[in-house]
Amino acid sequence: MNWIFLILEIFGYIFIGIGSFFLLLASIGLLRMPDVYNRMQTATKATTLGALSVLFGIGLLDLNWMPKSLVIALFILLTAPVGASALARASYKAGIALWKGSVVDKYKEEKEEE
Amino acid sequence: MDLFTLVSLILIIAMLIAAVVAAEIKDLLSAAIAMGIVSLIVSILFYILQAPDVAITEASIGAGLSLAIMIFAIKHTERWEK
Amino acid sequence: MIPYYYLASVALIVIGIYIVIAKKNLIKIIIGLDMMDTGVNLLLISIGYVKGGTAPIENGNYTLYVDPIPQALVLTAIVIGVSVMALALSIVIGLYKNTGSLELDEIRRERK
Amino acid sequence: MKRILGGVIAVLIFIVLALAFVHIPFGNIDLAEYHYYNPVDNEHTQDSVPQHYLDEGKKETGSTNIVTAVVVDYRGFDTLGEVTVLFLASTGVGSIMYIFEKEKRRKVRRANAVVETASKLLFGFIILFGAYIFVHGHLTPGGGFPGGAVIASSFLLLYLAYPRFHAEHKNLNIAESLAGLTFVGVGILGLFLAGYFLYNFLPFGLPTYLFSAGVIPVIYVAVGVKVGSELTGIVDAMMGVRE
Repeated sequence: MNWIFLILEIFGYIFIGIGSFFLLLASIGLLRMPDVYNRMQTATKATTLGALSVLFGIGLLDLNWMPKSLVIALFILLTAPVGASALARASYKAGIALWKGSVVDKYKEEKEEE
Repeated sequence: MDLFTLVSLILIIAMLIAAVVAAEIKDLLSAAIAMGIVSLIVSILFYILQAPDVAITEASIGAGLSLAIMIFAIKHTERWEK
Repeated sequence: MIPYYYLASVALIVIGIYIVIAKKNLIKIIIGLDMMDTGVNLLLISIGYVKGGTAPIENGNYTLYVDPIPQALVLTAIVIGVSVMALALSIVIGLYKNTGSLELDEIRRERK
Repeated sequence: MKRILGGVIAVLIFIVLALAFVHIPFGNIDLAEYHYYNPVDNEHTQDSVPQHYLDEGKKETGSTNIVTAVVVDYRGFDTLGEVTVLFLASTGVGSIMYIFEKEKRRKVRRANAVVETASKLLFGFIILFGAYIFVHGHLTPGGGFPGGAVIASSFLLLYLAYPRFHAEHKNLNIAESLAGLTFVGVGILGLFLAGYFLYNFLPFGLPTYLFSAGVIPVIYVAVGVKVGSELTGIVDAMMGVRE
């Protein structure tokens, strides 16, 4: 039954490669994006996917690590969006303006409706 | 130059840049955050130097609690250095 | 070979000393003291490092370990450092509430 | 003027310290090569202190993690002193901040609903992680000091998410006093049972199991609770929110 582990290892490396690619995209986006909110969006969305993929790949490489890496993935899934939303809200309240090309400002609309 | 030296040198250069920023910037909030970055990089260096106990302690205290305490203190006083 | 870890931690200590000497803002001075603390911790840990050694947790496979004594020293020193820093910051907040300033010159002028 | 003076002094100190430390070899130390001078017998013994801890630590204390063995067992008295310093600093912060708390009330602004829900969900897990760190202090990296810091950071999360949240000082005091009493009580029990303060009088058990290493887990749990409650008290005092 050695070939099952070989296939698992290959899939694990494929997942790690996908994850590293998304992390690379996230860091390029961090440099390219024009304002805080766009940067935060790349830094959270792409990083969450990349980190989850890398963790799943590591779990496939050695099946003993699978529960641990799944738990770590669950906590990244729980904490990263919350932190990003808190940061975005704080920077909006601190008065950082949107980029001039932005067209949607849901937060402001909601404020005006109240 | 092996991997140990390379990673250590990159981290040390980033740490010293953050330390100089914390020394020279006029905004005390930015200085406190730069100090947190120094603590975080030092905790990674502790991990590289095979001290995981100290690395956990430094990451949770130096980069978490001490930064929060300093930000509370800045909130009670004023933000800009004259 | 240059021991760059020692030089980096000495540089941290020296930047802390420079802040304490040259700056007049009290919170900046406390940041400098914290930086000196961090530098001394890094110096102690890097002196205890042994090339090729692992962390001093015995799991049967390794025989070469790093020095455990500096790690035990630094482990407690970090916690003491943050609590002493909080004490110093609370004293600074007290000074600010009484004199209305964080700069050493103005506080000294206030006393006269 | 002061900046130039400070810069010159800093460069001079850097040169002196660098010249002093450049002669210490980095990473090439053989721990068995240190010769320990024994003043009682007036001779140099072959066994150095760190090598002795590494060789005999598992046998003498039962702890797998040698750093924990040094912190709690070989230098347990030192740890008691450190915890006392921490207690004094926490008391000082509380008593200084108490003077100003009546004057200025912080403007309370509600946090985001996302943050509130997530912090309610994560608070228990973070407490559990801190407890895991200090219960397994003798087996894995970690111990009482980082575990207490993680617990205090979980309370910091609650403080940030709920501005009206306020930890009861009475409960914090009770937890801290009980932890301190446990530490000192275990030490005095060792004094009665074996003749040494902080003697490791419980059976060691099998190494790498949770219930091993005698009194080390008991003391580390006490240290963890004490550090956690004290750092929570410091955060509470520095936050300065009263209703």
